[in-house]
Amino acid sequence: MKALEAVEKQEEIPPTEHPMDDVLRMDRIPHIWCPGCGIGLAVTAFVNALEKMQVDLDKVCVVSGIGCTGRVAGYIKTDSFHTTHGRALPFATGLKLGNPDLKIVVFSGDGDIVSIGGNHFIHAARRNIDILVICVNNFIYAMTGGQVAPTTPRSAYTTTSPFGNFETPSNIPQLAESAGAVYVARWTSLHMRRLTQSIIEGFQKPGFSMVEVISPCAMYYSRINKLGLGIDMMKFYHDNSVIKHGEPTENLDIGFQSQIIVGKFVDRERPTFSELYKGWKKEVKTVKRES
Amino acid sequence: MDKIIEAFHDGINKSGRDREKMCMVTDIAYDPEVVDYLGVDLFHTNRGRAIAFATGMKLSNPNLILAVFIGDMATLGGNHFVHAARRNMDLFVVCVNDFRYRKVAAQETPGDFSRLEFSSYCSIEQPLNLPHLARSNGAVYVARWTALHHEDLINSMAEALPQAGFKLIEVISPKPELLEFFYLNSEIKHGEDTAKVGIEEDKKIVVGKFVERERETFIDAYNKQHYKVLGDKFIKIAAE
Amino acid sequence: MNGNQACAEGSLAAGCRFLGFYPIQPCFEIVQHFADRCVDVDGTFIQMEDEISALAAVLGASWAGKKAMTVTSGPGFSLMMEHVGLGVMLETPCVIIESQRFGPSEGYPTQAGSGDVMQSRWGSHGDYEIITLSPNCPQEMFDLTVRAFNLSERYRLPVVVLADKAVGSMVEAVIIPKAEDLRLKKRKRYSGPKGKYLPYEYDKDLVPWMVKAGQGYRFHVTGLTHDEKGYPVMNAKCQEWNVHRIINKVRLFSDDIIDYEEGYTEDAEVLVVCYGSVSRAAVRAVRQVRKEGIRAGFFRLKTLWPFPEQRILELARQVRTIIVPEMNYGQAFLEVDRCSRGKAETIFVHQDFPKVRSGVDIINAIRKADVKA
Amino acid sequence: MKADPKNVFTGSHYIDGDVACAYGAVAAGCKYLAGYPITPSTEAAEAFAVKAPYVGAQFIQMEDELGSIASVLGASWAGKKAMTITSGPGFSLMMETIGLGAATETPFVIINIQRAGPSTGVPTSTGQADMMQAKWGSHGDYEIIALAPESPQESFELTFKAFNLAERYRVPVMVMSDECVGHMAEKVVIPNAQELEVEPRRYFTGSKKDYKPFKRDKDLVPWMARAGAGYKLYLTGLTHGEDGRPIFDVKTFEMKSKSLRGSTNRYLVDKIRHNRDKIIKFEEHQTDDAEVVVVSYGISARVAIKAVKEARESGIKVGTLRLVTVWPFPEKRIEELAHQVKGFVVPEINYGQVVYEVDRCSQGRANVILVPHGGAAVHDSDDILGAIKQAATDHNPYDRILEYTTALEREVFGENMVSKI
Repeated sequence: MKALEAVEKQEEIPPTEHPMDDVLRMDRIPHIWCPGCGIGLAVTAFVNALEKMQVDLDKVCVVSGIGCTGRVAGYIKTDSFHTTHGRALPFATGLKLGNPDLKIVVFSGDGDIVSIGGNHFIHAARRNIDILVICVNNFIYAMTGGQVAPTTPRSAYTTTSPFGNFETPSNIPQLAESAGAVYVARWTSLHMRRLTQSIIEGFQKPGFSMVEVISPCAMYYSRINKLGLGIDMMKFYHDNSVIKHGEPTENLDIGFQSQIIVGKFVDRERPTFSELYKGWKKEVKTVKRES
Repeated sequence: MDKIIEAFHDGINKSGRDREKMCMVTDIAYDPEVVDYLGVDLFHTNRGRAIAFATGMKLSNPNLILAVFIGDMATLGGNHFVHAARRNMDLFVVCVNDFRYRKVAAQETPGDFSRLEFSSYCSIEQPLNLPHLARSNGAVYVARWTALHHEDLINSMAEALPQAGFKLIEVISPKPELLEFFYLNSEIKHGEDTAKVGIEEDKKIVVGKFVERERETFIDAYNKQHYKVLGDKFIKIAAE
Repeated sequence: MNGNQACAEGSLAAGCRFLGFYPIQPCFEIVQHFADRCVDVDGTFIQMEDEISALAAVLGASWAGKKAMTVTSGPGFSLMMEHVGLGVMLETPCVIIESQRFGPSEGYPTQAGSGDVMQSRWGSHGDYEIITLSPNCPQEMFDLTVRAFNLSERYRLPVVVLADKAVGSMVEAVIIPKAEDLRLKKRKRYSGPKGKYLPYEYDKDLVPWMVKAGQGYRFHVTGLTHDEKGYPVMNAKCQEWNVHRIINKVRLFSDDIIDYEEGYTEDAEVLVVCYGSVSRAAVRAVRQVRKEGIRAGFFRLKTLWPFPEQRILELARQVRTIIVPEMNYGQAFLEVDRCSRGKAETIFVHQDFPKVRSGVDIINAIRKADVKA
Repeated sequence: MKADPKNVFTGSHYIDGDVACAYGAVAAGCKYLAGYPITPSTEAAEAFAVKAPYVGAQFIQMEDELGSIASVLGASWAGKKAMTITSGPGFSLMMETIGLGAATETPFVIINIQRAGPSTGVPTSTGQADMMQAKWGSHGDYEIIALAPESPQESFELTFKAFNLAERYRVPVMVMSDECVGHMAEKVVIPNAQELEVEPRRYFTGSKKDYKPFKRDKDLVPWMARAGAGYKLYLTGLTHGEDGRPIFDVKTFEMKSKSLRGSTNRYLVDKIRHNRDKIIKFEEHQTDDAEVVVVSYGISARVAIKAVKEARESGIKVGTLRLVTVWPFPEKRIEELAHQVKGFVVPEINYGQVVYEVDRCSQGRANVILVPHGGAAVHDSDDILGAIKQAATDHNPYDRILEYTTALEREVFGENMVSKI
């Protein structure tokens, strides 16, 4: 009400503290994302999760690759690294091993993590490095202008599949699970509360956790395929997503404008790389001492 | 001659496929004699890029039959592996799993660290379950044998070669003195869920044929989609 | 101790506590020795899935506060090229030990070569300057590895040590000084108030202050062209600001970086410019022709990049002929040819096969040059 | 052989340099493009993807640049003309496999639309800082051919020419365009197919038994064979002999090298050096009486035109030499000019790359002034003019390349900028 009165009186509204001031680099706002984009929502969920957990933000590092989602690192006010295309995960691996006290979040897009970084993804999952990966999947390479991605559903149009995509899309949760991730969930950027919850769980879980966020690309994916504005896509996700916790990951394929199964699919225990490394080191030390 | 190459030789015979049309793409430096023995063209690419190289060959000349031998447990080339399987590129992939980089770290590591072996199957880290990865990305044929399962390996190769799509046979082939140990410590379980075939310490190695299914290949999907949209204007890719 | 072991010892002595690598011939011994010893000093090593990620992990570890290095050879180095660029752009100190092999592509995995000289300078896209060192004996493998860490910490750059198989497997006495005798450069750390930290604010030496991740400075760094805050700014001015400084932080201080060894140059008429394992044959050749009364001298490059332009020009004015023996088809030769500015005749002595030189061809070249005069 | 009319989009187009590259490739008979999206080269891939199904070509978007380039090599050996399109960071990733391409003497084309670097730099702006990388980026010794177009029209022509050169010399050919040329839309006239001469692949025609993949003709270029045609090829990146099989034994290698028969390593370099006069192409203007010559390439050459015109008007005898092939470098011509002129002015959108070659070839006979630029924009022609004036008036020989201080540098760092070397 105060603001309204101020407007009526044509007074300047004093800048109030935003609850996310501490976590976002406000000097970099406005951000680069288009209207109707879902990445902002994923960032909000992440920031909410950080605040809910009350973690020491000084010990959190956000690492991103290249692409629309790759810019996330630049907006989050923790130590943040914007690396090369696809190499966020190995960079994060080095960061984690260099300083095991850090909590590391890799925040990047589908092209970055599954396409060019696919190898690093499966091997980081295999090693079970203690990292949380938030993978924003918008079905397309948006930063470069709408090219086909490994996640683009079949028969969807993009600039490099001008006659419809004919490749089978990647199923990211299944890839993560088969490579050895310990926590795998998928939400759309509309499932704010659940997404936040999943990020918290993944963050706190030791080992390689992955949260996929299905997010609309209003600029390229939706425009080329005539799916309306970002809000229309959100609506579509709202109407067509089904929550099925624990669903076998092989059923999670996404077709063009088909039903999207969301939920938490994997939550298991495996020893992390650091634990194994520590164990190995101890063993070597005893061997050395004996010899 | 390498046991696996021998099996491959017999496998080609049994499958009845044309050797002249066959190209072997590897990232392992095979002895040149292999070419004369098998009667195929051999392309030794740089480390990890064999699958991508073969992808280019297949798409340029769909008549070729491509056998890809990878030796590095899909570490460098893991990404190409995953995406070729997803696309269901018509490749026959043999992964020679020697549990380590034979060519690099043949010598024992200094000191008494027998456990310090460098590979995906490195004992500090947990090994990659390659059959599971292949299956979950869409491979149409997945099998695993040790190099001593000679007959089974030949049959498997003969069975897989004529199929259309991404086929994987993992062959466990550690250094000769350990071969028998692995052979004895394996059990055949056809059709086993690939999630359960990971190689673990103190556990028997599961071998057998795990997956056999049909999926549209990349080239078929490409042709179909473009015919649908372009009709007669579409020109299929063909050999020059 | 052989060169590879000396190199591993050197890295540990310099305080390196992180090694990211992917196995490749012929430098694997460095990894083995490092792995063997790092347990004692609480270091970490990890075998990554490829060389791309190996260097990426090293950059990550460096930002986490560790001194970090990677070890590779030709093909692996080619894969690392993109991240050399990232290292330059983020100004991340790290060391790359590269054991050169013979020939392009796979070439001769087990034989020495020196075909990566130009690559180490120009291999990544975009404009940058880099420091490359070239050891010629196991002792130098130790010393120059230590120096590489010092330089990388001082200039915040990836520093390349271009070794080769010959130097790596050569067994010689290596004197490892006491820890307190080693002069180690510390990273230029920022310790001011937390809100005020600008990751790319620099002073006279053009090098910005660095902090560790997790200290609470909450900085941002990016491979994009950035301003002082580390935020991406996409315009020509900012690009100029970045590139100019990245380049000049090496060019301006090149006198401090450049290191070379000269012999018999005071009265030399024929000069042999050499580096790496070839220099051993070259120096031997010069000593021998001296006995024959030919006034030859040698100039051995310890730092290949930045290149000692000035000194080469001075010597070119003095001598009649400059001979450059290399194990490639002309790389450092081009630089020597350029820097001599036509003041002396330049002759390239190449070698077609991967064999450590006896020096006969160099001696012949010197004699020929002498006769010609 | 004439170009296939089906592949040539004859007519006058208004397209940008990227699209012109794609059209040039299609016209040359390129049937395989593997790419990965990267700004600013994506338009070329998009244009190719649209045209591909109509001409029986294949476009595939691979999972990364490493895969793209490897599959291009495969496609080339399977019998198709193949290329990939990329930009700075992607180019860096391709380095290892470019080495394989050079070692196995595989004909293929890489289009590199350069952007401002290093690392991610400014993806949407121009740069010319990959010139040295094109030549030296992969490990070991090899030689390649690099061309630099200055306009969309030339993007078409040089991409076309690149395929011919690649087939003729069995070598990777790079078209080093830049963002400015790539995103500049101009009139591009594509001639009739009859006017375009396509170099067919030099297939071996003798009996299969005699075929050796690296046996050379007089030009030092070997003959090619198709994969899957029964030649029993063995192709490897390991150092190999005439028959393509690796030589594991150093002694054999040494012997073969001495007899100048077996080893291919030497020929990788020599075949280009030997044929360089046939490959090298450059354009000269007003150099007959010139005292100062502006050596430039790509977009910088176009910016220099204005400066040169103004300099001529003010009475300075200035000429231009525009490099069309940057590698191999026209050493001889520069050396000749060095005898004649007082100085060279080299404007580049980098801090000195090709200028080193100019400096080397001039052998201290002429002064060399570099007009540097960090990237993300093109030169101010006043800077080039200033450098020309300086070169014309300065009679003392320099000890090294002189870096001209540009207006932009002065603006960014102020008048008391850190002194230059």
